[in-house]
Amino acid sequence: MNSTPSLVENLDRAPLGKDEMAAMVARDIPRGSYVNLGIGQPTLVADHLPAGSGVVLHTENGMLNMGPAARPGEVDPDLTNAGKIPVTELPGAAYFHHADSFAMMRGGHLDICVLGAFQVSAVGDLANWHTGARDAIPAVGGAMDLAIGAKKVFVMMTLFAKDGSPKLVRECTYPLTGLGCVDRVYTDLATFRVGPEGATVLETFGISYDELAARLDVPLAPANADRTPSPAPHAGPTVPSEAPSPGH
Amino acid sequence: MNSTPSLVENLDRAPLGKDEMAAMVARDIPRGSYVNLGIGQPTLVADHLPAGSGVVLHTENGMLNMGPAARPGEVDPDLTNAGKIPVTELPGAAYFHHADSFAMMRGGHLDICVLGAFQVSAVGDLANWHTGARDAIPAVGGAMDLAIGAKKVFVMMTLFAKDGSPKLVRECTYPLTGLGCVDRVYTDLATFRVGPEGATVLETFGISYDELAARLDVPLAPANADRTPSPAPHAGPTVPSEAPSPGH
Amino acid sequence: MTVQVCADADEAVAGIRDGSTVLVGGFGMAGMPVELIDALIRQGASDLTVVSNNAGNGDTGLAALLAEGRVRRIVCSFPRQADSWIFDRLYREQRIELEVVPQGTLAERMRAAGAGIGAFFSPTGVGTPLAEGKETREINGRTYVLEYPIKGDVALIGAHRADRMGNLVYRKTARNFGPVMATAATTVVAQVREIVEIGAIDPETVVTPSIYVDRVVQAGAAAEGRSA
Amino acid sequence: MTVQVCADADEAVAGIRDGSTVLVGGFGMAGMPVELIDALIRQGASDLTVVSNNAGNGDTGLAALLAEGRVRRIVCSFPRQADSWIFDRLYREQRIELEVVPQGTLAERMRAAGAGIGAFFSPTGVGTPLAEGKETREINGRTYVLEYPIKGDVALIGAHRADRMGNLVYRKTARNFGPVMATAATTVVAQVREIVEIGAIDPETVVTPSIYVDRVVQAGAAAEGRSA
Repeated sequence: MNSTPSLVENLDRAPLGKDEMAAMVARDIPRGSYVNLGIGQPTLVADHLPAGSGVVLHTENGMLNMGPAARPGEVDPDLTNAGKIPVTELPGAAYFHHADSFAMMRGGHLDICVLGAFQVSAVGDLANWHTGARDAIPAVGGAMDLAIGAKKVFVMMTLFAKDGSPKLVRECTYPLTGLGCVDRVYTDLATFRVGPEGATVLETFGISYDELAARLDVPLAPANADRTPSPAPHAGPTVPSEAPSPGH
Repeated sequence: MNSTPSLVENLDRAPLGKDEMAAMVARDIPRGSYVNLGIGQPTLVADHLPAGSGVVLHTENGMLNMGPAARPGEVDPDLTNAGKIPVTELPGAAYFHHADSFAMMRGGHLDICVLGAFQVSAVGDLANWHTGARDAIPAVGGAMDLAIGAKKVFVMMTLFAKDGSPKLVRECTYPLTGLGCVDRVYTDLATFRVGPEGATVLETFGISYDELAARLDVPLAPANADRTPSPAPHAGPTVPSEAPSPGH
Repeated sequence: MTVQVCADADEAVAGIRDGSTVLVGGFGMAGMPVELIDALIRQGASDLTVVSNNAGNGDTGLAALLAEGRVRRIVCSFPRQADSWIFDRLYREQRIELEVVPQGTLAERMRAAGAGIGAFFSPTGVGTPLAEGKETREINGRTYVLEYPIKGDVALIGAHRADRMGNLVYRKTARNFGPVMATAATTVVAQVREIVEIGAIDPETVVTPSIYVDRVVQAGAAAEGRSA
Repeated sequence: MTVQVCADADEAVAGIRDGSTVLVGGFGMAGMPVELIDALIRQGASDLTVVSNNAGNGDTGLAALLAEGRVRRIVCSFPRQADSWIFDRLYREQRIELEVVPQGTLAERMRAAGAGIGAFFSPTGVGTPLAEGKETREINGRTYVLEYPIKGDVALIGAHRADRMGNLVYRKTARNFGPVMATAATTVVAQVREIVEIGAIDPETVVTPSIYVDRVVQAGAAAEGRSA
């Protein structure tokens, strides 16, 4: 933990937009990493990897060294990403079948995967496949395999849902994707380290640490502080009225 | 069972030599079969497959449609069979790695494999990897995988060991390779069907059925007879003195 | 046994029985054996269990098979898509059974069927609703869930090229489930773009060896056949 | 992470620790990474567990490593060969431990390690001495034995060609254990005949994708290096 820089509070900055969050994730991907970017927002991370980063992108449907989305005229129906969007191939690519592709994930060979989420708990549980709504049609895709497979799992999400409920939670109320699998959470308002020791705030954007702690019903600690996460009471959440608990 | 022809006793023929046994096995391999020939004598079967049989040979070290042994000048150290002997490649061949090669075996995709044996029991147990001698170094190779994997397992062996002991036995005394896995046994003196119903004699060479039954301590039946295998007494073997029970 | 090179897709799907489990290749449209599915619709087998990554898109292919009421049960990882309205409707009307399987577990369960593995312990899905009721075990400090093989009576897959022995190569990410499904079904039928002579495919590049393939048909053969 | 293109075999095997489990590719001499083994002999690591199909042939390569007394334990399918005299002597003198594993189980246990499978039920070896003491289970009327992964600290493999990213292709039956071992070890070192530029290997034909490969060295590089 001591190698992590201390908490940075960027009080003068506005909350991050999607692209700024993606840039934040990209900054933390070491050169030469093998990375899977989940469908949706995580795909934006690719645009922020510096030229010559040597980062190799994996797509679950059987490819390493995937290139950017295909431009009009480049579209090949045999070459898509996990979101079924036409993509391109970079020199040094490799194709393989689904069992090999998921063996690569499950076997812990990917350095990092970046996923979206409905909820992440302080210990790193992930919920990102099902809202729990009774009439929803369940569809998991490769989310559970990715969640438990990559060496590091980064989540990219807004910190509060549209209804104002926090998405970094004490315990996930949505159906789980994986237990204790998330390492980092990148949000519009702050970045966190999560895991067995609980949630640590690494950086804030347009909000102070104390304000953040007040809006979340999660024991938090600032990065590299000499204190462990503050034991927030389990009953009687301190969540302010504008952030109702997730209902569904 | 009724599709099998009745017992043929070739009293006028000499016991079969290695090549005649191999020809007998080859005769029973349907056109277009995918076949693995074990190292040693079973390799001879390839020489007796008729031209245009369409039989495709598998070698455990990762190849389908293996060709004959390499002639001098054709030797490629990257291309050998399971016995590490340089071989050749036929048009339509395919290479694959060891996990895929044994998945092919274990998954039941090979039609037939032909193996040598120390002992086969009437119910089809196979012992072909270890003599049980205390100072022998155990070495199994792919024998156990082949024994349980192929759709049909043919064994090719002399009926009696050099010391005169029968190799078709009531119960194997050597360490087993597989349980109930052998379907047919081709020997110099007779061919047998073995399995849950016991041993059935299909054809004899230079010996009568009755003489054969007298020399083996195994309940036998002639092919397509209206009787089940004769219940030979389990204790007090009827083996004549020239065929001692296997000792080691 | 020797591969059957079929004159058209109807010949390729002949004999599929009511109640069969049919593995259907493809990830979205890439690798989807559209002509074989269309032929299966004409062929008439019903009460099917379909194993495929998705549950049909739009109104054609797998979606059309579902719309005909021929599928009793679907096993897939990702049924819900923007254009999966036919499945959605059948599911909400409780006219189709659904088993959702994580995508990698789906692939590995078919691989297990093809490789003669009786069951395997996977870390995927532990602690989630998809592992409920399944046997779990801790091995070396990690928890795993026991998963069983998925075997098909028939696999319908799309590939790029076949030789006349049945060796297959695929193209780019259209490879996806094809090679795995080809190992996991009793009868494997491949729709390909091109059938070439034996020896025309480099043995180093074969992805699905001929041993796994029972029937091949060139895409477009059916249409040509019917117009003749 | 980015592959390390090594100047010679000594650099390629640097850092292997005493007590390591080393997966060694090859089936007989085909695919055997002879120069890496020679470099490992020079490197000095001892108390090794070696996992390989055979237990050394003649007096060179793996046999020479054994002769140096550097291997505590060997896991293989077929130790006894006409020219395995060094292993034979060590075994009879009880100076080396032996675990005999059926060849397909050996491959599958390494595949399991590489694929994150905690254990699997195999039909191979049931009822034989090699299954004694192992957990068995009947599944769908067939008996299986439970097998656990074999993971290496290091894999030393031989391949035909690498690109500078670490993608590998093999040649003919020299492919054998290489691709499986490459998935099953923490550090994977490949000896190749040729290193080519990125993009020079057709992505459809890659057998071991770059993600699995940590170090590559061109065969002959060591000899050239030492003679310089």
